[in-house]
Amino acid sequence: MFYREAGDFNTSYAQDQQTFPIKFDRYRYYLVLFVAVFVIPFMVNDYWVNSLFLPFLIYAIAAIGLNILVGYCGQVSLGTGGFMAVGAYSCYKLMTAMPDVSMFIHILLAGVITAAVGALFGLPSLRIKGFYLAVATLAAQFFLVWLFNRVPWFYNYSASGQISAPERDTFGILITGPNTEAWATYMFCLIFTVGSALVARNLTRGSVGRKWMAIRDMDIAAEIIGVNPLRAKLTAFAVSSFFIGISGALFFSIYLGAVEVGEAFGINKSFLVLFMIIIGGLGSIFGSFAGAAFLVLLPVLLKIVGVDWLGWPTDIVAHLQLVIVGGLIIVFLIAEPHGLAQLWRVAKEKLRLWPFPH
Amino acid sequence: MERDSVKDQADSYVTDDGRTIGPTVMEMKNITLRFGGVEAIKDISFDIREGEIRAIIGPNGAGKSSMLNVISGFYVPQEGEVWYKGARRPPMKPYQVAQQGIARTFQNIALFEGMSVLDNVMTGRLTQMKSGLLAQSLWKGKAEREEIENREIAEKVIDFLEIQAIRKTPVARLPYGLKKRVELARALAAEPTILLLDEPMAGMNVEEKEDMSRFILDVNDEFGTTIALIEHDMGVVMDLSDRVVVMDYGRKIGDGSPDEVRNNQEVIDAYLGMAHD
Amino acid sequence: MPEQLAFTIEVFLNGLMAGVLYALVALGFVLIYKASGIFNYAQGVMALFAALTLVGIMEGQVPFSHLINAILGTEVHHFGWHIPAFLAIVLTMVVMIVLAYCVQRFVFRYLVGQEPIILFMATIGLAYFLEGVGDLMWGSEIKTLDVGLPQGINVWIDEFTFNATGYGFFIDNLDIVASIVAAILVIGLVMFAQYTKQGRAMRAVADDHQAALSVGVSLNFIWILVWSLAGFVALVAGIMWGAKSGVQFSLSLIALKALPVLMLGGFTSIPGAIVGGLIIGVGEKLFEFLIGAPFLGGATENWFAYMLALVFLVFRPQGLFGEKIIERV
Amino acid sequence: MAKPLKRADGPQSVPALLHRNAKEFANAPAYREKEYGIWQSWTWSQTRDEVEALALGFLELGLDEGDFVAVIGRNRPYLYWAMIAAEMAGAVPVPLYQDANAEEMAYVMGHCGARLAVVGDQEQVDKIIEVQDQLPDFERMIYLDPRGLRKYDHSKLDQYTAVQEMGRANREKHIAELEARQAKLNYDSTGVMLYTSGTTGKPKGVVLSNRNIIETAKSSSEFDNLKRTDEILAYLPMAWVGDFIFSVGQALWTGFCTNCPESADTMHVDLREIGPTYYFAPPRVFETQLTSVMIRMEDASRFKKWLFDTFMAHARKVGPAILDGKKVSFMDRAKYALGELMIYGPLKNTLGFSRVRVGYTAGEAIGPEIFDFYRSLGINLKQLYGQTEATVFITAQPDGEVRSDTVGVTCPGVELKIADNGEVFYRSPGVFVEYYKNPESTADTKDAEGWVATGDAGFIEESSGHLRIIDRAKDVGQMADGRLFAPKYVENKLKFFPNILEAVVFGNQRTECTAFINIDLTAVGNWAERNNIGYASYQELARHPQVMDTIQSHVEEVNRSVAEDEMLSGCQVHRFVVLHKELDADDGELTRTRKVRRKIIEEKYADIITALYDGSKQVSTETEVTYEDGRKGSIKATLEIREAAVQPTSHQMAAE
Repeated sequence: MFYREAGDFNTSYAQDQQTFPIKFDRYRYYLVLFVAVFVIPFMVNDYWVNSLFLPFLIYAIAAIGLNILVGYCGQVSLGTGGFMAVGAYSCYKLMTAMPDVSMFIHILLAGVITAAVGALFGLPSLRIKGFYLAVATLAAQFFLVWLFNRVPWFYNYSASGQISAPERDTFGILITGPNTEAWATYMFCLIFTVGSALVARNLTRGSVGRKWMAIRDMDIAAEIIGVNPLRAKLTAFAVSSFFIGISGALFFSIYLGAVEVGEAFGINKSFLVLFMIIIGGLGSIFGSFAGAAFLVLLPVLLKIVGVDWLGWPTDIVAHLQLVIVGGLIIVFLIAEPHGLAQLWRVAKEKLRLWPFPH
Repeated sequence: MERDSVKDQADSYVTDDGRTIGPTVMEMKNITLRFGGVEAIKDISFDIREGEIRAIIGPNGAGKSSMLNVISGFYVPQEGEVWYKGARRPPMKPYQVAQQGIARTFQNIALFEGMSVLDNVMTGRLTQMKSGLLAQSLWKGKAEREEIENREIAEKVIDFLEIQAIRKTPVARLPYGLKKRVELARALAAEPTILLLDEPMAGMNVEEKEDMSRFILDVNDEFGTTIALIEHDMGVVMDLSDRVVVMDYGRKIGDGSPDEVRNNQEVIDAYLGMAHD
Repeated sequence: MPEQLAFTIEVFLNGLMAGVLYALVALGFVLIYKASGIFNYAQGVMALFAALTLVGIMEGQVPFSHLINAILGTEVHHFGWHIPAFLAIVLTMVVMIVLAYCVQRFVFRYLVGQEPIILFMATIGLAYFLEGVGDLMWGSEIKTLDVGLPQGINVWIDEFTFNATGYGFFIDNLDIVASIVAAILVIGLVMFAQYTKQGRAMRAVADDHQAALSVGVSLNFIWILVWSLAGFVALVAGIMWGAKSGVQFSLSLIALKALPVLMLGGFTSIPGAIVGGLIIGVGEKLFEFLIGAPFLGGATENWFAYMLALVFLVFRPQGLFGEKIIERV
Repeated sequence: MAKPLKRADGPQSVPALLHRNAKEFANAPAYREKEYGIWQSWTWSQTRDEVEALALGFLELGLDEGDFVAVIGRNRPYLYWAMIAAEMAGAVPVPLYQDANAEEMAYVMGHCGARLAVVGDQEQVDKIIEVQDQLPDFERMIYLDPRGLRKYDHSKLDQYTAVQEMGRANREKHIAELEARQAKLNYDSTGVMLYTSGTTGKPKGVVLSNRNIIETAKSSSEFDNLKRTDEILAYLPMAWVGDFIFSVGQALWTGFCTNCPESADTMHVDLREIGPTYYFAPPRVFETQLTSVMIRMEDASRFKKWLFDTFMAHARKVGPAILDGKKVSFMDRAKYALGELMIYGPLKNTLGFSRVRVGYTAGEAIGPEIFDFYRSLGINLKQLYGQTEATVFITAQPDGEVRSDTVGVTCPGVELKIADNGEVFYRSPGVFVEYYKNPESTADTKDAEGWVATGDAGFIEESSGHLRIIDRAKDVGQMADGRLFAPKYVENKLKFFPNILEAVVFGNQRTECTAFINIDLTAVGNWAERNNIGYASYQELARHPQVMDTIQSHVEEVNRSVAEDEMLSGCQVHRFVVLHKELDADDGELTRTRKVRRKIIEEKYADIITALYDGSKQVSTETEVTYEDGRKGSIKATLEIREAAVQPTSHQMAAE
């Protein structure tokens, strides 16, 4: 209904292939960016940033990463928590080893390291398919967590066995440690989130993305038309892990500040992110954001409603949350396997055809 | 007795309808393929010439598909050699065969259901697209240029097969006949040296068959693409192809021009002897 | 006889017994998978749920009491009766059957024909759901479960081995009972699958849905049946584990133990599940004892099974007893 | 004369205009075509180069001044260029209807003695090859789409791009000659020759000079202040004068951009993408579109339907007024604005009319409610009256004075006079030079002072000064009792009903009028589906009693409105039949522009007509039909004859 597409035509493939070919969508996207960059930072306080924005931005990155692997390449992984841990710990080691290097570098390097690890654990994917692979990735999950738990080198032999982020800054602005400004941490994460989204979009729209999707839709046919399955799958694992590593690094250094690996990066983390992309929509960048937003908001809302308004004990609300999340997963898998993203698409189609029904 | 036709001597010749058939581009030498105990293909040899339409026919279960799978590298024969462009082809993975310029379609459509028609056709270009991860993650520049160059080729194919109207439709929504055409488009987009068609007419009604035959001829005609197709429906093949290999129970029982084959006693028996659909 | 060897044997025995339990849980998976193609991640949570329910019934807890109190502001907790273990177990089994029915009726009936991976994710959702419900029903605090199984060191073995080897093996009665029960159960299930009408129907379905349908087997019934069986297995596993280390969330993690077993044994093979269970049980205990604890800082059980399975799968993707996969175009 | 036909300053020929554009707005888009999934575009300077290359190619092929070049195919930039190139080379472009059959083509090309033909694709090539040997002067063919032509004998066949290459290669050789020829071109040299699909007899070649083209383009562009930034979609037959003036004349004069759709069946999608600002369509296009809108809305959700109905009702109330800039209460404006957001905007958008600044319809009378529907949406749809001989423009409706029943005021530079028999005459710079090789018909239509008979009967409304067309003059006859008989007038009123596709009214020299009706298969068929009435064929549906009843009610309604008009009250329809087949151009019953060929129909269906007057209740008949593939067959049918109620009328003014 709000679309005015008449006269909105493409005279080059570059235009035709852009992310938002329809003007209206494009402008909406610019608007969102504008608000995110020029409005929110001046309004947020610690509460908002820590309970909503940071987790949203960071999980969004993780979701994008996992979505590349599961949604685009069709390789289900339950090792997300483990890979986030890799990101976190490599970030920690880097921070402590090279205090003067910018955090940007550290985070990116953490991503790269995770990518390597991810590719390593992706190797079996050539032989193992479907949920055999899913289960196999649990190996990564458990092994990595165990590793960071048991090998003191990773947590610099600290007594607690925890790792905690020392104060670091970029361009003179504190972004880790206890005394950070809300807007600073927000902006820092925002940059990475937007960057990740763009890169992910670029990869999925091009030949790499098509290789992944070909593998996902029909791996044998893909191989016969010339896709090297191992290469495709490994790139998927690497790229996916790269994003997950970044999110892990941010999760630790910016968001939590201090983590105990079993707590922060246990198997539940893997499931949480998996749920995000199922609810948000497999094979959709937008879906990754939607899913992350949804599962970040849900507990907050439940807490507000359950605890603050109804005054229920927190544990009950927590249990309720499990029920709801679990239920939602099932409902989505039954009713809308393509998640919120699909609902969004349908709504959009309806608006474009308005007032006609079809 | 198969190799007696004049055409095999001449290095390259011109057909009655004015197409030039070049020298041999691929040759199968004494191929034998077994699954466990069963011999799917028994010591079969034949060649495919540049620019010709070469048919492999035979009753269901004669081993046609297996033969095609050998050519496209999906099965590795226990015995025999595959010669391609004058050199013996070492055993290689299917994707390497594809990269050597051999594209194919499938008997029961193997499109990527999750993608649009355009994307499916573009997958045909994958063997040609070389830009690296980094270039692609930045998109602007090399990756985009490459994408556009290949899009242009894909669009030519789309235009050629008259599927412009469904360019951006998800293939899952297409009817059977169109899917077959899209699959052909995907194979064609690879600009293959040899195009393998696995029962291109299977499950089509009469008009669809006519369309498909027209497209196959046009492809061979416009691009001079070498085509090897397998089909169990004898009628269609005879009008299409320049030379025909006939298989039965994994053996080759005939090879030559449609007419030669038609009058080959063994072939007639094979076709009469079987319950033909 | 050198100490080291004795220890090793002891560890081996313990591993064997753990293995039997793994096999048991794994069996729960195999049953459902064979009959419905569903890979039931919720198996572990079902065990937890079963144990919780059992305790709840025995203690006469009011279901959802916390929630009710929270909403109505009441203070109900107990009916104030205690139910004998046996009866409670039967009641719990009833609950599990009801659960099986609900799962089939409200979830998987709508997912028939979906890809395995979707079903798998659905069961993950189911696991969360069940965990939440269980906690809401019975509360999430750790409970002790005592159905009167013998506990503590088995004196006889201790003395016997001491006399034999000069070192008394420490073997817990509970483990012995557990493995015996589990063994019986395993055999029982195999018998059931082989010789009863339903069992055969079950296998028929596993082999070929259409065929089974055509000879008049009710898929719906079969699926409810297998889910109930899985529930039963879960209950037993729940009892054993619960009696051993209390009823708490960690109980649901036995599912995670069973997964590698399956990968090893193959999802479709009952003997595979058993052998796999034993291999893993013994393997992880020995590894921990011989390598993990001394050199790697211990707690290797967490991942050993998976690594083993992973490495194994790379070389034999279809598992120990799974049939070879031939790819066609 | 109002405007002395003196040499105007400025460009004197179509090619000259092209050169001017290539200089003045070199990088503005000139032509676009949807191909390979995107809109391939050419700027004016690129266009100039392309055209020049082709013209040079023509010279290389030995095209002489005064030769004729046939241009056949769907609307494509290349073909428009071919026309301009032909004139550059001093030849005369002759666009032909692409759906014309081989014989029709043979006649036209034979008549003008075309030496070259530029054609779209294999289909056209085949048609011409079929009739080649009937064309002594014909030499070569130039084709655009090589598809399927590889094996053809290329001795008389060149590919378009090849010819351009030839031209570029031999630039030095010919450029001087080409420029010389262009220099010779002036206002009086021929710009184009268009064959009128005459409603009777063989088509006539209307010769239009550069003066005709440029002067009309100029004045009409000023009339609607067309701008360089305007966009049009060229989808109407290239052989039709309108398309030539819009896509070549006005386009070159104002320098706006001409867009060509990918193919006929993607026309609507392409229309929507381009969103033209200047749009022309014959009434039937608007009609079918409105029908489809209504049909699509039928299965919309309750709420949407309600929204649609309420706001459309409001639009009908105030929409046109707002468009004409009359004063409307604030509340109404507010509600209209809301409607614009909720319904009109989206609707215009989905139809592709969002950006239409000036929209024209002509050729036929348009149904009032159809007309008002579009205007109420805020689309500035207007009517114009014109013909090939006038290079389109005779009268047109200025913004602000638009009505469905008039055709507007005279265009700048046009004079009108009405003869006693009511026939409309005009004189203007647009008046054609002559009918090619046909002096006598030229003489019939154009007199010494340059007055041209339109062949239409009409009168100028005192109140508004607008021209109102009643009918074709030759069809305006007298009834037995001397009353005026204007079939077209009645037929149009009938056709305004969505259910009626075509109508033919008889009554000349008779006591009362009768009619043939063609039902509209889409509209009626849809109605049938919703009332689940099964039908196998047009014929079966047409026979259905309920359909007959509906049609009868329509006829009677028309009678009522006809009765209101003193002059024409005699034309009420007393009896009618619903024909058993659709009137069809392939059977020669309609012209290619779908005008009714009265004479032919009268002969063909003589039996039915007699039945209509001898009072019989039904009539059985057999008719020959031509199928799309050219095969002939015949339809037998028994038609029911219906009596329609008529209004009593006074006979007194009959005599005059």
